[in-house]
Amino acid sequence: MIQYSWLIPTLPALAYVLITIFTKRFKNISAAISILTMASCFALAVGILFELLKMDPASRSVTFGTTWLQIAPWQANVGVLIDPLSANMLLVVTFISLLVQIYSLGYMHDDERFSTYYSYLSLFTASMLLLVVSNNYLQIFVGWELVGLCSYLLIGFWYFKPEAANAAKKAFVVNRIGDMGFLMGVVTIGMVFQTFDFAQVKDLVAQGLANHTLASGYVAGIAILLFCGAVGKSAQFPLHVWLPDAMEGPTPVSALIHAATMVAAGVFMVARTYNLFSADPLSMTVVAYIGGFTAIFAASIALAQDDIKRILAYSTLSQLGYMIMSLGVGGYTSGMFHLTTHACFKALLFLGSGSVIHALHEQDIWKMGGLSKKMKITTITFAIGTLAIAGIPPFAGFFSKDAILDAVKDSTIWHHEILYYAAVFTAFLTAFYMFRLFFVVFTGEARDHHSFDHAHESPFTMCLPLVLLAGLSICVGWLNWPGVDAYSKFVYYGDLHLEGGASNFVQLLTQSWLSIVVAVAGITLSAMFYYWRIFSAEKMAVTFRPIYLLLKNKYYFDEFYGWIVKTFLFGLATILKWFDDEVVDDGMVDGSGWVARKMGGLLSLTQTGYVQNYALVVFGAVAVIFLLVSF
Amino acid sequence: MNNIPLVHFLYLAGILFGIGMFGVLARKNAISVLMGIELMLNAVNINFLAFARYWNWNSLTGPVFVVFVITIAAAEAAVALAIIISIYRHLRTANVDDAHYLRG
Amino acid sequence: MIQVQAFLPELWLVSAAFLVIIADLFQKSTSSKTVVKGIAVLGVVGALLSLCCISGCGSCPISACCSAVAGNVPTAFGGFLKTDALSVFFKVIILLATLFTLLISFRFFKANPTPYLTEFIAVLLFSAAGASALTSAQEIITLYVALETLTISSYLLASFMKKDKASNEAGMKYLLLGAFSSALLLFGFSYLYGFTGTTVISEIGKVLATQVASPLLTLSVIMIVAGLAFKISLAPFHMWTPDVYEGAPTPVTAFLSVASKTAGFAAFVRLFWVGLSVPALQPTWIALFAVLAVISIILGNLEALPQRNIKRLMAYSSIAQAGYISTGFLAGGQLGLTAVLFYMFVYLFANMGVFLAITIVAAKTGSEQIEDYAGMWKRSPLIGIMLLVGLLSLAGVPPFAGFSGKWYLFGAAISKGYTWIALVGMIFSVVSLYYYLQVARQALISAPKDDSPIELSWVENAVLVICVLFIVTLGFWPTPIMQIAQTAATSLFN
Amino acid sequence: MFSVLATILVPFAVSFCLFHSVAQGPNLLPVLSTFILAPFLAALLVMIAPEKFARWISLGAASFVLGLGVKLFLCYQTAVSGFQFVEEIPWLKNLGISYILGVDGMSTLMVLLVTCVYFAGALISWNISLRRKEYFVLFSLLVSGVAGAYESLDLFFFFLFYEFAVLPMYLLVGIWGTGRKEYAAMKLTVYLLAGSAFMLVGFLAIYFTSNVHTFDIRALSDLSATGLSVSFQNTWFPLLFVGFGVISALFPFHTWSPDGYGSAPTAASMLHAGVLKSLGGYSIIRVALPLMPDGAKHWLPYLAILALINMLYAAIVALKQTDFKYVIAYSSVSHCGTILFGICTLEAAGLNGAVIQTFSHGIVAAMTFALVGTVYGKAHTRELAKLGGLSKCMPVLGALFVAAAMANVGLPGLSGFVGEFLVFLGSYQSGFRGGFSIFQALFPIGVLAIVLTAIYYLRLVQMVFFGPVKDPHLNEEVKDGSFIEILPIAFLLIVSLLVGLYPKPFVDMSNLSIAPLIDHIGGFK
Repeated sequence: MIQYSWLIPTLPALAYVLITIFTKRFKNISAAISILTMASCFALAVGILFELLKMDPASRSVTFGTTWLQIAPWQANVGVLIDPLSANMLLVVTFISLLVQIYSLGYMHDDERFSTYYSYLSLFTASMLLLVVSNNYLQIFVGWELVGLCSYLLIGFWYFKPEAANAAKKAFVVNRIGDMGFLMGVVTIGMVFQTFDFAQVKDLVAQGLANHTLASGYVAGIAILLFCGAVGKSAQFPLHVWLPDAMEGPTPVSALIHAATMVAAGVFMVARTYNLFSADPLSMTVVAYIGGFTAIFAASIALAQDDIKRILAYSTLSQLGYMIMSLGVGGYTSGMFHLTTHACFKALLFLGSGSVIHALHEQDIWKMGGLSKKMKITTITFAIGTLAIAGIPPFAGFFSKDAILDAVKDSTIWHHEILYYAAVFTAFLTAFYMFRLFFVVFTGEARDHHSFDHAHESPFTMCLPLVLLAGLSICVGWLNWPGVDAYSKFVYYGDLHLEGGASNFVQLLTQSWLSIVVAVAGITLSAMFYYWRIFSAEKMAVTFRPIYLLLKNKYYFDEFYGWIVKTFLFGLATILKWFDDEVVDDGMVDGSGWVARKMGGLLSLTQTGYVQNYALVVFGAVAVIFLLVSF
Repeated sequence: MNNIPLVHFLYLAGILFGIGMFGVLARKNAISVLMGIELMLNAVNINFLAFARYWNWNSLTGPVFVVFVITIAAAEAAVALAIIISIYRHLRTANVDDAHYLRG
Repeated sequence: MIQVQAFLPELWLVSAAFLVIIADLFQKSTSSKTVVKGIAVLGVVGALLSLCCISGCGSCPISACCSAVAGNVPTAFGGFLKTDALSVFFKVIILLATLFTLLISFRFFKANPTPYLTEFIAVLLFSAAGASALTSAQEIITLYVALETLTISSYLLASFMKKDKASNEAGMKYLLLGAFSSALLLFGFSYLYGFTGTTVISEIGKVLATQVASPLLTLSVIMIVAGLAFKISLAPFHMWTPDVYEGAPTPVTAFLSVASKTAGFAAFVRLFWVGLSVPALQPTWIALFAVLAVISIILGNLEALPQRNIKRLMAYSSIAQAGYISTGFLAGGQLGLTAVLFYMFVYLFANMGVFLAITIVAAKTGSEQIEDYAGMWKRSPLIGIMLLVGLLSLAGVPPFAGFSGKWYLFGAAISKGYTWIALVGMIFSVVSLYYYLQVARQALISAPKDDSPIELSWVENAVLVICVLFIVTLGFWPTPIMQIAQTAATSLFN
Repeated sequence: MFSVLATILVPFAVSFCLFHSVAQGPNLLPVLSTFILAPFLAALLVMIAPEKFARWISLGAASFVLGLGVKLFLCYQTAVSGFQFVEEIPWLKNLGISYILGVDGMSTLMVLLVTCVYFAGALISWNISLRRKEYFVLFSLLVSGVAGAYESLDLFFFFLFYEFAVLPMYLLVGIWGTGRKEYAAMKLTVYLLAGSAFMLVGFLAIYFTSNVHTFDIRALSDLSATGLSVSFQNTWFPLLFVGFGVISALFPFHTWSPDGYGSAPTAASMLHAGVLKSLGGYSIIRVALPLMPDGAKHWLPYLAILALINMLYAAIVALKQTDFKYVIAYSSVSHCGTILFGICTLEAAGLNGAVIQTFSHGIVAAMTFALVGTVYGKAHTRELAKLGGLSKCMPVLGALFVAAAMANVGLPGLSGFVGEFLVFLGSYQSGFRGGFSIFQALFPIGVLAIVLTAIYYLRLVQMVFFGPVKDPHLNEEVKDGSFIEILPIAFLLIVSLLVGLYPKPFVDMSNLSIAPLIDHIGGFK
């Protein structure tokens, strides 16, 4: 099965080509092609998983490839690396894409560019899988850029909406800034190790560090350069600004790309190149703190947002922050585990919100309410998702998040306690704002009766994914049921060790009382605000107005960046354009021509027309020459 | 007169040439300019004869040259007068400075 | 003894001239004078053919038949006239130029009728004879006489349009300055004679070889340079050129720009590379030429920029061209002279073609202003192409012959270490491109003011096509002419 | 439409087979001369044929040449490498000039590039109506000139062809251009010839200074034989570099490029940006480096700064342009900066990058200009302020333009990325070698370009194709690209994709000439 793994990226790519060239006009065929390929990819992924499981845990890594370009001493390959990590990602990506594509059947049904939409989805999946199965730094970068393109195309899918167009541009450019670092990192690797291959680099680093030919600080430098890429792609602070705007794209896209898969690519990349990061505490610290800060920072913003999708976007940010932090503190397994669970419940949440939007054509939560009466399935599934993300046992989120907290607690990096409390507080915030969302949207009375009356449960194609994902959001966590620890035994870095190390569920609960407490606290608090209405959010907003505004305006980051770009970049551009037009062009170029013509004009004044002047010139010339020559 | 040294002739020629040149450069009347040129040519003739005498009279190179110069000068003068007359027809003057329509 | 081949072409020309005059007596002054024209053309062609009978001219373009008569170079008048390969090459250029001039003048005088066409042709032939004699003169007196034959007749030609004030003025300026500078030349000659006691150029070389430089000798050399530079209009002895070129009738301008320039260079080559290439003088006059060349290149090109009248423009361009050619001349040696010869040959076709076009256009529109060339691509594509090709060849743009010409000229200069001259030359030929393209632009890009077509006679068509083909072909494939020019150049040194 | 396809396919097949027979046996038909002669003959044919055949003839010629080009690429024996299909005819013995054509890996790529762009250009200018005959004559002449320049191994002919291409360009811009066309044409021509003034003098200086009296590049490349002194190289290398650089729009000699492209007709700007411009970088690698390695080592680090300025400066200036075409023009300047930068690294990776980037830039720039031209032809304006939301009415062109933009931005999978990546690799390499730490400083700055490029291209896409339709009557009157209009663009896109997806054959091809060169020069050490 593994030897066919190269098909996984290839099939969707083919689907893309087919749809673009041939079946643009037949929407159903296009959708069919794309979904079928996706299904087969999923099947392959499952097959690969089982094949891996059959292998002996020590040697669960298969790689093969072919040369892509070659200039001595370099040889850039395109190849496949199948190991637990990539198998895990393959499953997540293929499965979520499959569901999202099914979901889109309903969601995008009336869109005139239906086929185009599916072609883009296929292209995205292809690039994402290319990234996932990559066995070298160059290929991962290639996939990296391509998913960036797809995200650009899909965010700007409704290009005629100026916001969409802007958001797309923003997403691409911001990512590009991160990628600049990534590219430099890749080039540096190529330079130092003369190869791009993961395995070889890994060995070389190990050797280099062992016999001190390679300073760990240097490796840290490379790692941080690579991390820039992750910061961009996973929308970590300070490059987080693009993700909320990316919500301009169709909701299934947000679910797939901007919640479950692409944004997780950063996390995956860090995990993939973990040996570089773990070489030096410096890089680990940077990663951990960036992640931790993003987690709490984004969560705090989410408190004050009104757009259903933006709230979810910020929660995505914060969850990604969790994963990054977890990797930073050495919680490799927990990070990846959270990635997996998060993929399920965040996709679920997004799709749920999509179904809501589909019903109401409305995104402002303050215009919703009481939907539970009309949309049973959506409500229940959404509730499950919310519980999962809030970290209530036994839902999926609980296990992964708790593992992360353990990892942070046990970690040895610089002042890990800060991170720990930040993480815990984030957990509290998460619970709070997620339930705020839930209560406001699904419970209580309808606020906008017009749209409420038209509201209806979504079609089967949309509900099916919801249900499936809801099921997963409950069960996926059980992979790491204490004592079983299936996931931890499958995906780990270095030698196997089990975080927390609880032997049974009760022990786990007792161990992680704190996270449960904060989660419950968060839920109750938001219930007091938005369900029982004991406290009034409005009053709070008024009393703490400055803070409220700060949060509502996302700490004014967009404005700040906008100002920088406008002032510096475009300022410089203005100056240089002036320089180019006036100085170089008119001054230097046309100037010289002008001078020549003027000189010609002046010189031709010597042609006075008086014959004797001419004679005089002749005489003078002879005289002067004679004098010059003889003296 | 065999004892007049060569240089005297050369001085004379030089002075004559200078005078002629002055005429060419300074006189405004086309005819006088022409005469200036004739003077210059005559200076040349003196030179030639002087040098001829200095080398040896037997080779007729110098005198022959002079003869040619004189002849050509005559031809030149003829053409010149013709042109000057025709100019005069147009401008009603033989002043060289009045013919300066071609310039720039 | 006298070998008549030595001056066969001149003989043809002169007799043609007389025949023309005689023939004219039997023609009505009103008639189109076909006979006269015929005789003139025959005379020149005959002169050209007669070159084939000159032995040892490995360089004659029609060299196929030369190879028959190998051996000694024909000489006459005790070696005063010697027609070696070099002079044959020059003669070919001059005679072709004369042929073109005749053609141009036919068109010209059709547009501006004159009762004196015969006289014009006769005088033209005389001056051509002078020019061609000049190329084979081995001795100063001969050289001088030939030169004056050329010059005095061209005075007449320049002022030929009696009714035209400009023509008269041109004539007078040309005459006064010409006479003045020939006086300088003679003064130089006289001292040269004084120092050497001989007038045979080769002898002069021998005698001077042993002498050291003295101020008077230098002065005489400078005066000779001045006198001859006037003919090839090398700055700063170029002042007459624009006025005369503008004022003189177009055929005459064409003749001056090619034939008398060529003659001037011929005189230079003989006099300086045979007579004065002696250690005492050579450094001086080579440096002198370097300076003059650069000045002419700069002045000519810059002053051409603001011009509106195309003949005046061509005048300045020809000054610059003289500068380019001089770089080859001062580099000297086989390479340099080859370059000079080749370039002169190319220059002939480019310039003559352009002047023919100018005449034709002027005959139709009565204007010599550049802006009146608008829309030639519509009125007569051939003329448009001719202007483009000819002018760009003068600018030295590939694939036209002017380019390969410049390549050799500057190559020669660089080979002697005058890289800076080459650099200046190249930079200013870019400047020249600006004004050449102005004309080309009007002719090929701008919309016509009135698009009445300009019709050409079959001869003119043929000639223009030939010019274009020649220029293009020589650009790609200069080899044959180069080899001929090379043999010609070598013939100077043995 | 089918007649068009026939006109394309038949000559293509013919040349393909023709060459096939040649490539097998000994070199009977002078393949390389055919690249020069075919367009030339096409030009003559157009001249004499009635006007309505003009475009058919040149399209036929173009596809014929394209067939040859592809076949050449396939038939070049990579095992043997070195110069192949060499034709040598002595021209002027006394001046060491002979007509030598020959291709090595690099020039094979370039010839392929020429043929591709020629083909696309012939299609793009399908609907030219003004003075059609002259147009196609000049168009074909231009191509034969460029082809000659890429093939000739003799400095004389190199120069001859090089400038031979400039002249038709002058007329093409002057006659069929838009806006200040005559000014632009004059500027462009004078500029390029000014640049070549240095080249000519330089060539002659090399000829007369070296001990091998020939203009044959192969002979001149052997430094031990030519014995060009270091001081000579140090004087002449920068002059030659600048001379070549001018045609690659080296800062500060780049301003002909925006004006020139701004007013050139579409096909002309395609050929110029795609093929003629690439000549600069190519000739540096072909002539300047091998002939004067020491001069190169001495000067390149400083010239690298100029190249870098090209990359960034042009990119930043592009941000503020208000004319659709000017943005593209500046981006092309910026990409040429990348090429020159790659050359300056004097590393295998960098030089290969430069070559690939040259190829890619040729294809991509041609594609982009084709798009701009087509869009302009429909919208009748190039002012960004007036355009907007064009994807509504021309989705296909819109999609293609996004693709083109991505290729320019250097997105992996399209040709742009390969070149840029290699260039960065090379630049960092030569910094890393410690030979010239100046590169260590330049490398990160250079990488900035990829962000800037992204910014201005996406800005362009957004302003022109996305967002609401600014000019209401644009969408009724404007139709999407027709088959004839799409075909060339799609063709170029496919080529770019080929290079981007599987660059190995192309890189190997260029490396065939780069690797020996590097051994010959020996990089900064």
